[in-house]
Amino acid sequence: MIAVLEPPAARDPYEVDLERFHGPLDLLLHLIRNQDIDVFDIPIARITEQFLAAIRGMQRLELERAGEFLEMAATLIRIKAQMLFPRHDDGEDEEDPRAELVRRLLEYEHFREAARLLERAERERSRLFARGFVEVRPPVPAADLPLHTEWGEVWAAAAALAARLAEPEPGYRFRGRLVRLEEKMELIRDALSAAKRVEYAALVRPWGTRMHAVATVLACLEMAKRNAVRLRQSGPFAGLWIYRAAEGE
Amino acid sequence: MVEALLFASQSPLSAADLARAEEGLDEERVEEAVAELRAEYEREQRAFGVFEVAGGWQLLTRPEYAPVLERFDTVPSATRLSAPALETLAIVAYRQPVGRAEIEEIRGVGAGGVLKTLQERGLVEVVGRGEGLGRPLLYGTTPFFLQHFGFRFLDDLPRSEELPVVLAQRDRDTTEQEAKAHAP
Amino acid sequence: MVEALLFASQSPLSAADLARAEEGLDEERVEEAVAELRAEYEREQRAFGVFEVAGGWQLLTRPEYAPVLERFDTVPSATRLSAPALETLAIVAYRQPVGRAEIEEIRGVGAGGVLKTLQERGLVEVVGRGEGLGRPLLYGTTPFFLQHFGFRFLDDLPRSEELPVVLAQRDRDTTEQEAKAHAP
Repeated sequence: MIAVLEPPAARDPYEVDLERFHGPLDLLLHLIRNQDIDVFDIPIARITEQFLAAIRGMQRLELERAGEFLEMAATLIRIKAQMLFPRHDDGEDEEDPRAELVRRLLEYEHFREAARLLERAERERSRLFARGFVEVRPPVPAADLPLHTEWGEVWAAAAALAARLAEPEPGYRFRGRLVRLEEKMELIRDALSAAKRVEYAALVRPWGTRMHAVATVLACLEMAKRNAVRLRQSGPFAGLWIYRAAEGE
Repeated sequence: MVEALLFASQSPLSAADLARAEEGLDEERVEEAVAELRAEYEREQRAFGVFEVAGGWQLLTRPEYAPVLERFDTVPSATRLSAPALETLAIVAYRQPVGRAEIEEIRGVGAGGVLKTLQERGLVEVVGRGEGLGRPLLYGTTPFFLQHFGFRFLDDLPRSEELPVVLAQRDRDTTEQEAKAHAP
Repeated sequence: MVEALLFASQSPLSAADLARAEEGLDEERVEEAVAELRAEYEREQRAFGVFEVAGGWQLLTRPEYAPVLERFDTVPSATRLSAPALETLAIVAYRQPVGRAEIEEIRGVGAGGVLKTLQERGLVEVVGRGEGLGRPLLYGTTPFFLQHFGFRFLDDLPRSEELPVVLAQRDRDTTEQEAKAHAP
């Protein structure tokens, strides 16, 4: 049974308690709606920063939830990067990089609203009580009743079982392990102790999963912020290079 | 007879259910009897009434008694759903039949555990299999879902104007056909 | 209020129980209210009445409705095997003698309840004990199983390529010998 998530008493108004949110979209909507931001014109840099700040306390989250928030962080960073580069002036209408995110946010918001309507219906229904007491009648032993099942049904069940066993497990999805940011920062530091610069792709390649890619991007950004490294990219979709922060600068 | 059945039943009974009880009873006469009962209970100011739920009728106490009944320990109270469960249920209810991947895409979080809880509580069930990779299971709501929320039919689901175009667009008929086509 | 409580309560309520519900309500007034309810139900020929049970009162349908209610209860198609039962029966039929663990492994869910139902229905019985840890019970189909589905022998069971390897694979001769070896 799932317990109702009660928002704990607010401490710092700027501190976001992740446990309160049902997922990254919920958190994102909270940030946007709380600041009266036009959802069709999201200041992506600001929101990304706030989102990253909110998930910094993530070590406490369970693996699965952390992955979900990290995926969203990666999406935000990607959109932010796309927004930074000037659009091509070839006359074509390019889609706003935020469009897909806005569509998801609105869709999610609608279902959250639908959930609220359901909750209201549930509350109203719970005010009506059915008859609580049911007379105890000796149940008729099942074996005394005629059985209506025919062989065709057993056969169908066997065939269905066959079909199911022949298939790969449905709905199975690989969820990456939580990759620690510190681990990636260590990796970058090691790489830079041997060379002046290292390509982002080279750091990610050995693992190949999205989770590692995201964690590495986050590690880069974090280290850049601390002036421990510098990041360079010659153009959109060009390789990202991580440089040792020049000594004495 | 109709009254005895409604009284003794734990769940809503449809006109067809009630008509089965006695020879010479048909659905039309059942409906008449129910309407009469309803009027009588109202006239006599009974503490309970006939409510339409999940395509049938059920005797339930009137809402004004809720405050006392909620506090009374011999009265079983319904457990409410958590917010994530409600969110997932809303997606299943408005989008059915719907696969787990789509639910996860909309909510941005894993749905396996919540779906299992909803199935265990009898609110959601597998209604078929989708097309595509792995023929994913498709979920829909159960008759008990209607009962739990006090809806008569699926079409009773609240629809606010804010509810998205994506929901309205979805043609109930096509999705129902799909469900049938995919049912095992 | 008294009526709403009697209606919604899971067990008979005494005058003291009922008096707890509201301020200003004492046992004497509760008894008056109950007597009044009883008289009203009788006058209006309700299908239910107030009955004294276990030192308290409860609302019950009148005895004259019992025959129909009982029949009504048993009419539900509970006499059909459920989908899990059908699946389990298929596994037992094709893999017998088979242990519970093996059935659970194939189906991916617990089989204890279903096996019990199938045993109660006389379709499946314990035919021996397997080797290994705890010497697990082995299940097989009964003569009634053959009779019910119209087979003369187990070898009459249809086999087709559709059947999954796990069901078809098993070599009848060896398993029968095993069963005999393990029979008590």
